[in-house]
Amino acid sequence: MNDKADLLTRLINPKEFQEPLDVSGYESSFLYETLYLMTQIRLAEEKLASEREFGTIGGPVHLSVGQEAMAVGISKNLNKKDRVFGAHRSHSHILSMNPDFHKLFAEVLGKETGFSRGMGGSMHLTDKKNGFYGSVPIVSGTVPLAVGAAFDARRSGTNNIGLAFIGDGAIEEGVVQESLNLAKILPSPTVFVVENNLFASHMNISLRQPMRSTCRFAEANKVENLLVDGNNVLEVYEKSKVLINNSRNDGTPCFIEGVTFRHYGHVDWRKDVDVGVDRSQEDIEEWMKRDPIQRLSIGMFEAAIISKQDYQNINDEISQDIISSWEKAIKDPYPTEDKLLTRVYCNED
Amino acid sequence: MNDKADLLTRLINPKEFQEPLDVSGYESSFLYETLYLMTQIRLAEEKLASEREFGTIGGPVHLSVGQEAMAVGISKNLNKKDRVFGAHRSHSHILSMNPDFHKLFAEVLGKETGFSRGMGGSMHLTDKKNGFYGSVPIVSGTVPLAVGAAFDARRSGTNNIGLAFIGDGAIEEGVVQESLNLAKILPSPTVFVVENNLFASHMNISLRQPMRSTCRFAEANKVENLLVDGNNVLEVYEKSKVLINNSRNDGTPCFIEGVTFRHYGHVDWRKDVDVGVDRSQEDIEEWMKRDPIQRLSIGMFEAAIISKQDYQNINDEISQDIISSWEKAIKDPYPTEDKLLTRVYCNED
Amino acid sequence: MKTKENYGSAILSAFEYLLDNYPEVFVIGQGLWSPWYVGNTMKDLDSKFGKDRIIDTPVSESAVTGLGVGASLCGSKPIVVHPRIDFMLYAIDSIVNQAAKWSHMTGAQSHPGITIRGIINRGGEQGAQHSQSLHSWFAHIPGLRVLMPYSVADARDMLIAAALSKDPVMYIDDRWLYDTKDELDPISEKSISEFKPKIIKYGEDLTIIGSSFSTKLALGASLELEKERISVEVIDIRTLNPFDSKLLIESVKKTKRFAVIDGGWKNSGFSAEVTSSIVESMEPNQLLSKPLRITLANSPAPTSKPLEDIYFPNISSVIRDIKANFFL
Amino acid sequence: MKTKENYGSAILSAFEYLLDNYPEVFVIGQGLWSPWYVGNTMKDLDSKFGKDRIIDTPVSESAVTGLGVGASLCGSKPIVVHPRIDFMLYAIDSIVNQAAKWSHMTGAQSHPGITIRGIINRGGEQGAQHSQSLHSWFAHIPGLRVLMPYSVADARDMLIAAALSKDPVMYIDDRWLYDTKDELDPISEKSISEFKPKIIKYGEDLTIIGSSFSTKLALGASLELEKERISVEVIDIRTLNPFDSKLLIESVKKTKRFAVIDGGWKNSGFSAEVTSSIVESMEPNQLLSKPLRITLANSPAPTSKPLEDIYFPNISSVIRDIKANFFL
Ligand SMILES: Cc1ncc(C[n+]2csc(CCOP(=O)(O)OP(=O)(O)O)c2C)c(N)n1
Ligand SMILES: Cc1ncc(C[n+]2csc(CCOP(=O)(O)OP(=O)(O)O)c2C)c(N)n1
Ligand SMILES: [Mg+2]
Ligand SMILES: [Mg+2]
Repeated sequence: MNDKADLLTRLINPKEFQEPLDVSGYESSFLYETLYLMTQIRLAEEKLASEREFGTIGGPVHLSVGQEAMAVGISKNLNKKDRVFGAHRSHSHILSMNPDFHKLFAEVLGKETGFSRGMGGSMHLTDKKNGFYGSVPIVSGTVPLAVGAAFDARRSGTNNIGLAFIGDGAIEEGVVQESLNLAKILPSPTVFVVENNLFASHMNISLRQPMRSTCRFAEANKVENLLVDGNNVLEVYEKSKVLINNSRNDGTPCFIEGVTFRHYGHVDWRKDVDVGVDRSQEDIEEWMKRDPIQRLSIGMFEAAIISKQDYQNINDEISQDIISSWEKAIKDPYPTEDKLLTRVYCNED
Repeated sequence: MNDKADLLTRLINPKEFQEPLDVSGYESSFLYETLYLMTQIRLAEEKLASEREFGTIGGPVHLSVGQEAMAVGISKNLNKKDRVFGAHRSHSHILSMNPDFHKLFAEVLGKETGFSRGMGGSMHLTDKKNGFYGSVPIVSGTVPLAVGAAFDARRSGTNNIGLAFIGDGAIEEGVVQESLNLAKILPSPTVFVVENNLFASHMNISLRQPMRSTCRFAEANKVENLLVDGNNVLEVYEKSKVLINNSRNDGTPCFIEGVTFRHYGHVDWRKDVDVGVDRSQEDIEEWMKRDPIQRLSIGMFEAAIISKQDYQNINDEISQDIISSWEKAIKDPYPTEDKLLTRVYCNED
Repeated sequence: MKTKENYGSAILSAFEYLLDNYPEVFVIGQGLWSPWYVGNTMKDLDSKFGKDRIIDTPVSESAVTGLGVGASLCGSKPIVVHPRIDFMLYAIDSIVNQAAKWSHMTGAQSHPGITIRGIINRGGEQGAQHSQSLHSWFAHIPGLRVLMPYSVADARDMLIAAALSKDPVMYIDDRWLYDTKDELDPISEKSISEFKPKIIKYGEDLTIIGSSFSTKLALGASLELEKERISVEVIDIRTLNPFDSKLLIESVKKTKRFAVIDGGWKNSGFSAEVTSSIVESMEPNQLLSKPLRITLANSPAPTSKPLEDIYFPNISSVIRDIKANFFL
Repeated sequence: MKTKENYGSAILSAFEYLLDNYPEVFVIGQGLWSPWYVGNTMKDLDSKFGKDRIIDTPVSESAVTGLGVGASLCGSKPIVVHPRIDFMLYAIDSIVNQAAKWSHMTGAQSHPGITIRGIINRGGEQGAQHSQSLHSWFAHIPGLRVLMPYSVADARDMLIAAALSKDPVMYIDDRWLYDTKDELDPISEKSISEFKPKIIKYGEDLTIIGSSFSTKLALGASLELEKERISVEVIDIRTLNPFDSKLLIESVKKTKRFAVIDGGWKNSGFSAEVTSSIVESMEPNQLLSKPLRITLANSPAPTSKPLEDIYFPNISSVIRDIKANFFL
């Protein structure tokens, strides 16, 4: 308990944990893929930010720039038969299971070729065959669904898990607390992943809860849990591996909380420092220094796994992909008008 | 933490804590009043049980026979300006604030002279001027209301508290968890009292939760809490006094859990041993030996504070009251038909 | 070979059929390990099919319902049981925001084939929070299917169809019907879209439309009116959402008068839907009389017996209201 | 002295008036310490009146709403703000099981004078869970008062009346109206029961009935129809529950034709209530034409722009539907 409290104190101080990651002991290919995926997510979201600012995107986008280590560190322990759920801020989650820029962009633009066939936009994403079951903007709405999906996995004799990405705000919804108990008592192999970015829209967690770590709710429900540096992709990966594998093998739930920070404001492209209560420009600048991609890339430079030039090439390659995916998506068709009514029911009538 | 676990182990074993209470150090008048009030509640509920069995009472009655120490031990720390809320099993709660048999009986019979003017019956009781704001059968329904009533008390500059009597089942509702956080963060001087009778209708708590004490939810929300022998009225009184007074003075919430047991089945007069999952005849018999009234009365006999004969006289006196109150209630009028519609709104139209 | 059933045992038969034939089916809800919680409708299912398929739960309606939605996305066919609709108010998000909208939001790539069984359990001086039938609410929500069986056969067959449907279905049964008896044909699976409104009694002078227990009132009243030579057609709605009013319109074009009985409140209730969907589909002069809605009184359910007696419509109040409206 | 206001600033004025004059008033809900959550309708209230009266909260709609109900029983006049009605689905128990029924259950000895402000915030490709206006649900529940201001004056005056009412009130405002402008008289308090349906434009050939943003559509369409010499009477409903249809019936007896526009879904929606309450109050031959309901399409709100454009009624779709129904 006290270890956790000490760790938390350090984690919420952005001046800590700014050093590059120690990559020793990892396969280069693993590191490379991890960096690649994180960079893909980052650049895709930067594209969304600028297109939203420009006005090409009509609906809101909730960006997870700065939080990529959570999605990527976790997803490296998942497979396509797992059942992952997200919320309003889930570009990173769906891309970490399948970095298909075109489908994401098409969806955000409301096109038939998007992840949700244009019916969902940024806040309602689905890619079932790659393990991403769905995200929706009602905060905590998918959490009990993940418990059910996990329960189904167990009932069907698989060792797949259900997983819910939630925020430090979502934990305040009663249904999340019910879900923890339910997952424990059934039991159901549900992985609760809290991306604790210390904010629920404009409100700092200290204004909403008596403590700044949410693991205590897992404790209360006797759910295995751990607190990690959410901007250290290797730590997220390693530590969550143990708990996720336990869940797979035992059919029981677990809870992984990573402390992280978003660079943008709650929604869209603005950094909105001034509208966040207890969110200062200074904090944001410090947090930029704990950037998860920078920490990994510099770690890899220092260990001479890739060169800066290599990394520049990766960035260029991804940027090219992004441009061509965007252009394709822009040209794609919208759902035809009949889809408004034909997708409501499963057409049994 | 470990002390609590040990205490819990003993508390859930009905063979423990059967001994008479040690009454030394208490004023005789206090003991006498306490015993009197507990006996009043007991005999009133026994009357309800038999009238319900007989068929005079048309609606369900949820009896708290065996649990009287909680209501009485707590209410001795309350005043009429406090704001108490209950649930489906709240005869003991309302009587502990105002032992008016006639109003209770009239209400249970649906009469205009009842606590709720015949509009509520056993499960919807109110007696605002004596501090009992209301009980309703939706499990946990009044819990956030108690937080609000407490918040109002604080806002108006009083040192009154809001109090919610809940069960070990109610704690499973998400809104209770939200309420704990809300009461803490505002803060609001809410007293959460859990009568942990180890059952939610037919289901033993061990089938519903990973642990048999609910204090852990208070811990998770950093709410002051304690676990008591819920069948020891003196302990309930003494220990809750400290926490309730803190709440009054600081405007903060607290949480008091007492382990207890109901002698009857979930609803009505049957003991229903066979329909409770994990509820055995043997357990019930052991629990009868931990009866809170017996433990107090024998303690008082042994300390020669009252004699058995005195106690018999008390019983007779109360029984007389009960009979006459019942007869009066039976003769009372029902609400007139217009009341169906005139009590929906506050008649502003 | 016909079998004798009542409404309650017919529901039990449906559960047994589903559990026997579909390993994907599981049932979850409060009281499922108790023999007295849901009448005889789930008796001994737990011992017969195991406590891992018949699952009793903590008092957590919201998460339990959401669990059903999530499991249904993965191939399970969960039936979530709420012993009272009143308790479901904690589960509204999972039903209305998640289940009802899931297919649409995901471009019809994934369907929550969950069945939510909500039981209407009222009367008996239980009062406002133990009485509600919010079928009108669920009828209002696109994406939900809402079935309310009146007949014994429907009680069985609709539950089976609901469980096998890929859409989220609210199956609402009424404890006041559990003793209704009938002889049933052996089970044969029907598609959920077959349960359209149905004429259960032919007549010429007036159409009375009901669903669930209200259909029983309609039928009871019509038999009385018949004695006075008033020929009544009775229609049982069966499916409230998606709602198909064709048959009602045809019937009213014939009888030229109609009344609706509904077990909910009047304002924006299903009785208003029935009324509106008829009047907006025919010229006014095709009606001989203004229509009539018979519903609960405009108040929460009272507990006091004399008030309860006037709160819920009954056969004689129905006859009284019909005679008054149609000057019969 | 008249002051210029728009719908949004009128709401802000109401808050200021209440907070200035009634120490019992406090406001609680998500986003109240953020300048962008609820438009300009609560701007700077927290700095003006203090963070102990303007309270931002954890993401816990259920407990926050219940808190309001409890505080209201004790003399506080809480206004609970939900920036979107969609989020309120977690708070339904406190609204429908507790607040709406409390007076009745307690024999009218205690009244939860809570105001729940639910904002309709839709469009902008936000989709199914960020679009709903479930006013029909709340209209269905006895014990609730449901107000939906269309005019700038009502936006202000209804909020004041709601806060001062001893009954639980749902005050529902629509962000699509925030820019509507008007000149207002100084504030004078009105009783909540004064906000009856109101004729906002006189006419002879057709009555169009709306509430909130739908009234704006009704008015817009009526002005277009006027150009074609079709004289339209427009009625703004204002109070959906308790619902008083007298004025509507009088109007329709005169015009003999009516249409209802409603921002909810059709099935068992408030448009059905309006339709039914009119047709059941007059002989069929008093109407020249069958009535018309104009509502949302029967689907969850889509996100894709072209689908959004056909999902929500607009002035030209209203005119098209009216012409088709009434052969105008
Ligand atoms: C039920 C519900 N309540 C409120 C909101 C408004 N809202 C959208 S995102 C958000 C903050 C969520 O915070 P958190 O869970 O920490 O996620 P983050 O935005 O930090 O990723 C809120 C309150 C909502 N969408 N749904
Ligand atoms: C919301 C809701 N869900 C379910 C029920 C059915 N129910 C009535 S009492 C009860 C058990 C409550 O258990 P607990 O809180 O421990 O109280 P106890 O009966 O032991 O006093 C249940 C589940 C209900 N009344 N309300
Ligand atoms: Mg957050
Ligand atoms: Mg209990």
